[in-house]
Amino acid sequence: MTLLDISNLSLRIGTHKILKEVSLSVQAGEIVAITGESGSGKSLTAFTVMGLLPDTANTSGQITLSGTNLLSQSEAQMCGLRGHSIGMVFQEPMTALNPVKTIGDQVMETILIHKALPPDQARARARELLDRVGLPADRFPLGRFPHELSGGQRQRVVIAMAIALRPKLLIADEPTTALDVTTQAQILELLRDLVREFDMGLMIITHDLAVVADLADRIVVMRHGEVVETGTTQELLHNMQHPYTKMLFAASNHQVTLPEPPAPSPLLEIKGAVRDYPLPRKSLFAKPEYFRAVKDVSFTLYRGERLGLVGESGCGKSTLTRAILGLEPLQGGEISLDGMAITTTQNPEIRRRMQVVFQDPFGSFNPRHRVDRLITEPFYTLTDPPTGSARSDLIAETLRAVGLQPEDAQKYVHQFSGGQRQRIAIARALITRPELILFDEAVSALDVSVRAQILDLLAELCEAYGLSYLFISHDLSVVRTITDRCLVMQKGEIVEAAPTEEIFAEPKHPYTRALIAAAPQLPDLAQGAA
Amino acid sequence: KDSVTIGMQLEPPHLDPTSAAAGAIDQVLYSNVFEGLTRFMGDGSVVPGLAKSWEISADGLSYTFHLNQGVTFHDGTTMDAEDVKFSLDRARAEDSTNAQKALFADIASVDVVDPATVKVTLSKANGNMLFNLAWGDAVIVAPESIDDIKTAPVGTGAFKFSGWVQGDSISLEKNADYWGTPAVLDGATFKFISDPTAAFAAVMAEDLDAFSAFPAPENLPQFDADPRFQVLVGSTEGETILSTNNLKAPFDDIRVRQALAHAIDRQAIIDGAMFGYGTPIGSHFAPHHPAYVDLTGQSAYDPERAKALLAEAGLADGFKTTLHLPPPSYARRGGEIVAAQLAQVGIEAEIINVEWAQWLETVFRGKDFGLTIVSHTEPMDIGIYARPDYYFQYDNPEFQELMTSLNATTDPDQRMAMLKQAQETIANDYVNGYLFQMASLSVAKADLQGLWANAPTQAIDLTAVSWAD
Amino acid sequence: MIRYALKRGLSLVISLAVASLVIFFVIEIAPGDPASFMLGINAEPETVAALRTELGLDQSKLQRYLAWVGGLLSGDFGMSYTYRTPVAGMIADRLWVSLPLALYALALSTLIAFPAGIYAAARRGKAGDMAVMGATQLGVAVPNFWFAMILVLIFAINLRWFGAGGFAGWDKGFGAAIHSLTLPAIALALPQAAILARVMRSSLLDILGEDFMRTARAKGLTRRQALWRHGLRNAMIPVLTIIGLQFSFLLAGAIIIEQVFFLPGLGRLVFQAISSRDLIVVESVVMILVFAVITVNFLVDLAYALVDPRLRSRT
Amino acid sequence: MSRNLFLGCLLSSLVVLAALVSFVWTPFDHTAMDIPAKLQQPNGTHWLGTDHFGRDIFSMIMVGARTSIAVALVAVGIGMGLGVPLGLAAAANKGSWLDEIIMRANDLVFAFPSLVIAILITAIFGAGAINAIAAIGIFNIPVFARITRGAALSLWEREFILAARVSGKGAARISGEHILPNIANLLIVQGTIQFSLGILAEAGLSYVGLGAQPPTPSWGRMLADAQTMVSFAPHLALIPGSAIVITVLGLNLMGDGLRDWLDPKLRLAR
Ligand SMILES: Nc1ncnc2c1ncn2[C@@H]1O[C@H](COP(=O)(O)OP(=O)(O)OP(=O)(O)O)[C@@H](O)[C@H]1O
Ligand SMILES: Nc1ncnc2c1ncn2[C@@H]1O[C@H](COP(=O)(O)OP(=O)(O)OP(=O)(O)O)[C@@H](O)[C@H]1O
Ligand SMILES: [Mg+2]
Ligand SMILES: [Mg+2]
Repeated sequence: MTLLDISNLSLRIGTHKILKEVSLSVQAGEIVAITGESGSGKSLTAFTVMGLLPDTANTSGQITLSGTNLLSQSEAQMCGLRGHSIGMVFQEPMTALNPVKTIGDQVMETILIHKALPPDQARARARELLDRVGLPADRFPLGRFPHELSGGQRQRVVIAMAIALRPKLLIADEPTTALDVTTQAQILELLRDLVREFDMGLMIITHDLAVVADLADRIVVMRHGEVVETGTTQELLHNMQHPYTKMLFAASNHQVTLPEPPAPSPLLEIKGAVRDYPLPRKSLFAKPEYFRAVKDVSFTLYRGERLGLVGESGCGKSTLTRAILGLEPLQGGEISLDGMAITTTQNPEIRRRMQVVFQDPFGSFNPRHRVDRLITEPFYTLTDPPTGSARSDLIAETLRAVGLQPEDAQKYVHQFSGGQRQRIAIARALITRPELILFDEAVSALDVSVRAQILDLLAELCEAYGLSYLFISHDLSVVRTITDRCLVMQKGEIVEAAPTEEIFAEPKHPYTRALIAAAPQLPDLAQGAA
Repeated sequence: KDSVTIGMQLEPPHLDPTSAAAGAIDQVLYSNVFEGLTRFMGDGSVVPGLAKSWEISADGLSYTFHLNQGVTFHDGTTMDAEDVKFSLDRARAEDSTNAQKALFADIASVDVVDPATVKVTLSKANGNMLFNLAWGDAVIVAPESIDDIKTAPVGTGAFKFSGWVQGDSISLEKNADYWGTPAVLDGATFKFISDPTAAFAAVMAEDLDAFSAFPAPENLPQFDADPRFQVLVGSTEGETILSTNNLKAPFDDIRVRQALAHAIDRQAIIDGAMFGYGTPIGSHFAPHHPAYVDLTGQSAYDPERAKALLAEAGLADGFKTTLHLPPPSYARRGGEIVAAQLAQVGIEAEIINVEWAQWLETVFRGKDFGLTIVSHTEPMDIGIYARPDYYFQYDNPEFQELMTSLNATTDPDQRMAMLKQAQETIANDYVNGYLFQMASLSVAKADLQGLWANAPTQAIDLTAVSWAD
Repeated sequence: MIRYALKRGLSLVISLAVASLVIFFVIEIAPGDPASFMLGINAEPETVAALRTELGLDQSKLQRYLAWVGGLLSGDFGMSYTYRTPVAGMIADRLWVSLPLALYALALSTLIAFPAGIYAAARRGKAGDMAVMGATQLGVAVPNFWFAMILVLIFAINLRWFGAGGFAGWDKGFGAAIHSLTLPAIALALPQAAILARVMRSSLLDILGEDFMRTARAKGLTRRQALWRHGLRNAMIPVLTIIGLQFSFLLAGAIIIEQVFFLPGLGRLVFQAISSRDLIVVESVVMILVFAVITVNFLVDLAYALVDPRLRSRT
Repeated sequence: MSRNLFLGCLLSSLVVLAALVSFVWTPFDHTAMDIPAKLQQPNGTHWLGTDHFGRDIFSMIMVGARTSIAVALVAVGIGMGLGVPLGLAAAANKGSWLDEIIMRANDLVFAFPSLVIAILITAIFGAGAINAIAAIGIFNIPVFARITRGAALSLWEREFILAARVSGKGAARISGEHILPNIANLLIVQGTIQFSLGILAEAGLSYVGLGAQPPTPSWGRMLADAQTMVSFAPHLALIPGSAIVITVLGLNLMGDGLRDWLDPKLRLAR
């Protein structure tokens, strides 16, 4: 018998139709991946199975778990099933745990709430579970609080909670999106092992096609609340039917061609940069201690060069960016742009020559200003900024350059999609024709298809304006296509620097190798997709 | 029931009647705990106290007091002539902190003749001496207990001080060894309730047996109608006046002061502020006194006359002044009405509500005011008009002379005539606006008897109080 | 934790030092003189001067400030100008009324607010929620002195269940004392309860939207179980802040209520002392109140650490 | 627009309307006494009856609205006018000595017992509307400074502020151009709440005799005057009491409604 069978599931929230006739199934011991762009209804499908929809939701269709119709269960019956027969793991490990309860209590709670074991045995069981997910007793006693664990460790606790009663079905909604590539690899490995070991069915939701390809037995592709295609991994990868699926995979593996960089002449020079953050004092009279976020970093970015910077979360990439922008002081070393030293005292000349694009497409804009005002903010650095028609011409030209319309100048950011917002951010960075642009995780928050468009845009702009940029990302596949040369950063230090292709072809530093190995790779689909 | 709980508005700051002006001290202690050589009775007469009798020399300069025998203080020590000498000398000493030091100003010396006899010699004759010695500020205290008098008063009275819960109450208990007629009650508690609403509620809820000087006259009809309670309405020594700064323009013009007097409708003030309790007065003198002359007609309510007088004084368009009002409701409410009445004749009086401390500083000592309303509660205090530096700054040598001769006169008929003349003089000069004589308003349980209805001085004399069976 | 406590202790000391300066000099510029207040209008000027000397008011301001602060440090608050008893004793007596009253009111307000807030949060948007929230809106809007007046009218004068005011005293027994504090405590507590219930509700609703509440439900907890086991403790942080603020308010802000119920509390003491210009009492009481507020804040901070382990690790 | 907001606006505008109309018209002169006609129950001539001096209560309530609104509004204005810049400055210099001093000073003001200070202020400068405003205003400063700093700090973390800094704008300019407009909603909502608290505070101060002085009518003083007469003329206390409740209720409902309407994610200090 099928473990989970969803047939013709439709979902309405208020007047909003969200799921349309969704059908899919999961067998025991099988890993089914649901993928698709943001907002396609992946999470809500999972919530429907769990019976955790908002009160205003309206469902039709059928969901059976080992023959029981879940949609006709009462709330009390669903409570009996949740945690017992169906376990769930969520995306955000940092907030998925109650901060005021110990991890032991939280894992035990699943067992106690279903009265599966008496308290003392439940405790022993919780211990076993934590051991099983890789949190050994000596380092992770039951009395630990969530804030004492890293993101990956917390995600393990959440998994331990979800599998405590060996549910028949485990649902994981983007379980690794918030984690590093290396941690992600470990968590995925753990999930795979657990499925094999307990013969569970796993429904994993992810937008990362590489993960999907790597892990899943079967793939379900969703768009706009509908299942557009489904099939076993091999079949689907090599024989995509639906154009949306094809587009999705193509975009994930999107490659751009950059123009040749000009002959090297130094633009940005960083020598022995050091950045310390003061730590809270240990005692009143103790010497203040420091956390060194950037340790003796030196490199040169040449005019016209596209330089990549990769490394795990927290390795100091953003800190370095802020130092280059002169937003925070250095504790050692120096940074200069075209021979001029960069300090935190505002030098308009340097400001004009350097711009930045951030990760969050919405947070980078003052929601109360119109686009024209937003993108002309860098004019503040100019001694005589253009006014009147010169100004509106420049705005129009810049907007066109990033693929928007001159009319968009009068709109507010909330009227744009995520990808369009990122275009506006690039327009703002371009408008003063800076010599250097810093991209800090500029495409990480975007859907794959949108990301592909932005990467294309960057390539075009390189062609048109001869851009130089520093492209910071933890996503190796993106860095690989959009940069000429690449730096690898670990714990505040640059451990390797080489032309991009060289790094990927023959990484020298062990950390670089680990990073590349951990990154899930889409199989080469060239022939399959054709 | 053999004890009473009596409400009063203010709490005594401390318990030494001889070193503070606070009426609350006398209310609790006068005649109950402390006694003087002479004392006031409920009708205002002065009778023998610790002195059973006295002789006055023909020139009026020497008083010989014969003390009661067998009088002991509450701590067991005897009260004799030494204690009298100590008390009077202390009150008039250089570094005395007696609030009414002027009462003793004419005493030249106090001599012990024998343990039961004291001779007081005056520097000049003073017809008021026996009256002066009846004040709470002149009570007899013992040198042994003087150091702790502020917290543990030791007197000779029919009640002993037994405890003080600060902010809440003071209790007294019967003095079994009292030298005179012993008290009927076994004990008494004075509870301090400053808020008028709270006072009403406490009496209504029968938390109290009586409330002396009930602060809200508007509630009295309700008590009167309630068979559980009796309302005692009597007289006080409080002349409530619209004090006027006689030196400050335009009040230095008698026509303006007269206009002021005619602009005021006393009855409206009594009805509005005191809900009908109080007697209109036309001069600074208590109506219950035998020498009283009714002069209210001379300053009858006549706004037209007032306007005419103002016009005569060149102030046809009126003028602006200030009206400082201390906290009691007679002043605050009365002030609002006065201001409204003055406005009718074109005088714009800006109301400034002040606390007593501020009133003393700015109005009384600083003399920085135009008008103010205050009740002068000291008995027989017309003499203040003879002090040109007194805050209303009335300077009339004729009147001052009159007072000097009054003090030197002992003949009752002559004194009577002089007092009448004094009343008329200040009424003719329109020194202040004379509003009304304050009524003494108390509420008690219907079966409580022997409380003073009048208030010749601020006292809650419990020596004759008892419960009807 | 110790480091944290030390740091807080230091800032407490600095705050108190600044506060003592501010208090002393603000109060000293008030016009009016305790000596002439006490001696009334018939006093002779030299009598007033004699009393000023006796009270030590003839010394310079700086001398008096130093003497006062020096006294405070050694636990001696000085002598009241008007009452002539040690200020420390007076304050202690009054605290025995004010402190129990504040605690009583706080307990009442918490007892009312918690169930009301939790009930409303659990029934968000339903009729029960609307009713509770409507009641709290009204509770916040009603001035407490007005409410007190109505309480006295109903319960003391008409029904005669309680005395109209006054404090029975602890020597009359715990029951009698508490009975006499009941009406004032209710008058103080209801408006506070309304505020607290609103905070409780909104704080719980915030928590209900947190990810870990979803995790809890995914484990099989019912809505109610999730609310009680996971929601409540997390929701306590803003609630604790409000409780701390309310306690400070109840201690110092009960003046009007103490007036209505003629309770011998701190508030009335300071009110009386201001009008009699008993400056040393005013200064000391204000100082005590500031100290109490700062201490309560400190305790609230420590209480945060109890409910929230994240703060505990700030060693 | 939610029901709360509607009801709140309705009640508040009613009160404001009464205050405004009172400038040009009241049924009677609010200061005119008619002692023989005192303590009348509501009737055809005096719609809400007369007080203990025979003044028309309806007129006094109308003019009293003016007093309450003026005092509370100016007090909140002072609190905002000083508190917001302080909060912005503290946030812009997070962790610096300036921030530390501003926040400590705030804590200190918070630590002072407000009513006692208000009484002291009036003891020093005399009772009156101006001093009531000052007393209420002072305690509004830290409220606004605190929420401004809190909200501004989270904005300073936002990327659009970084972008503005990259464009070379200074802290003051960023505070004015980017921070302030983005916390305006929050301030408006907190403003309405403080406004309602101000009205309550004014009533409390007037009740103990420290607010606006006669003959200017004030709701709190009307209550205080009425309190001894509740037992035989309850309307004297009920009417001003209800006026206070209606106004405060209206403002609170408006504040709540505005918060939901402007931004459901606003966090308010209360
Ligand atoms: N509580 C809700 N009320 C109304 N609409 C909702 C609700 N939750 C989600 N939606 C809408 O339902 C659609 C599907 O949401 P869902 O969260 O399932 O997307 P998703 O595929 O998981 O996207 P993502 O990859 O971003 O997590 C979206 O358009 C979303 O805006
Ligand atoms: N203001 C700060 N104070 C103290 N430590 C900080 C501060 N900002 C960053 N850090 C620490 O410095 C280190 C580097 O942070 P940074 O933000 O540069 O990392 P990152 O490489 O950009 O990571 P991510 O990929 O997550 O953005 C981290 O360990 C972080 O905790
Ligand atoms: Mg999702
Ligand atoms: Mg970063």
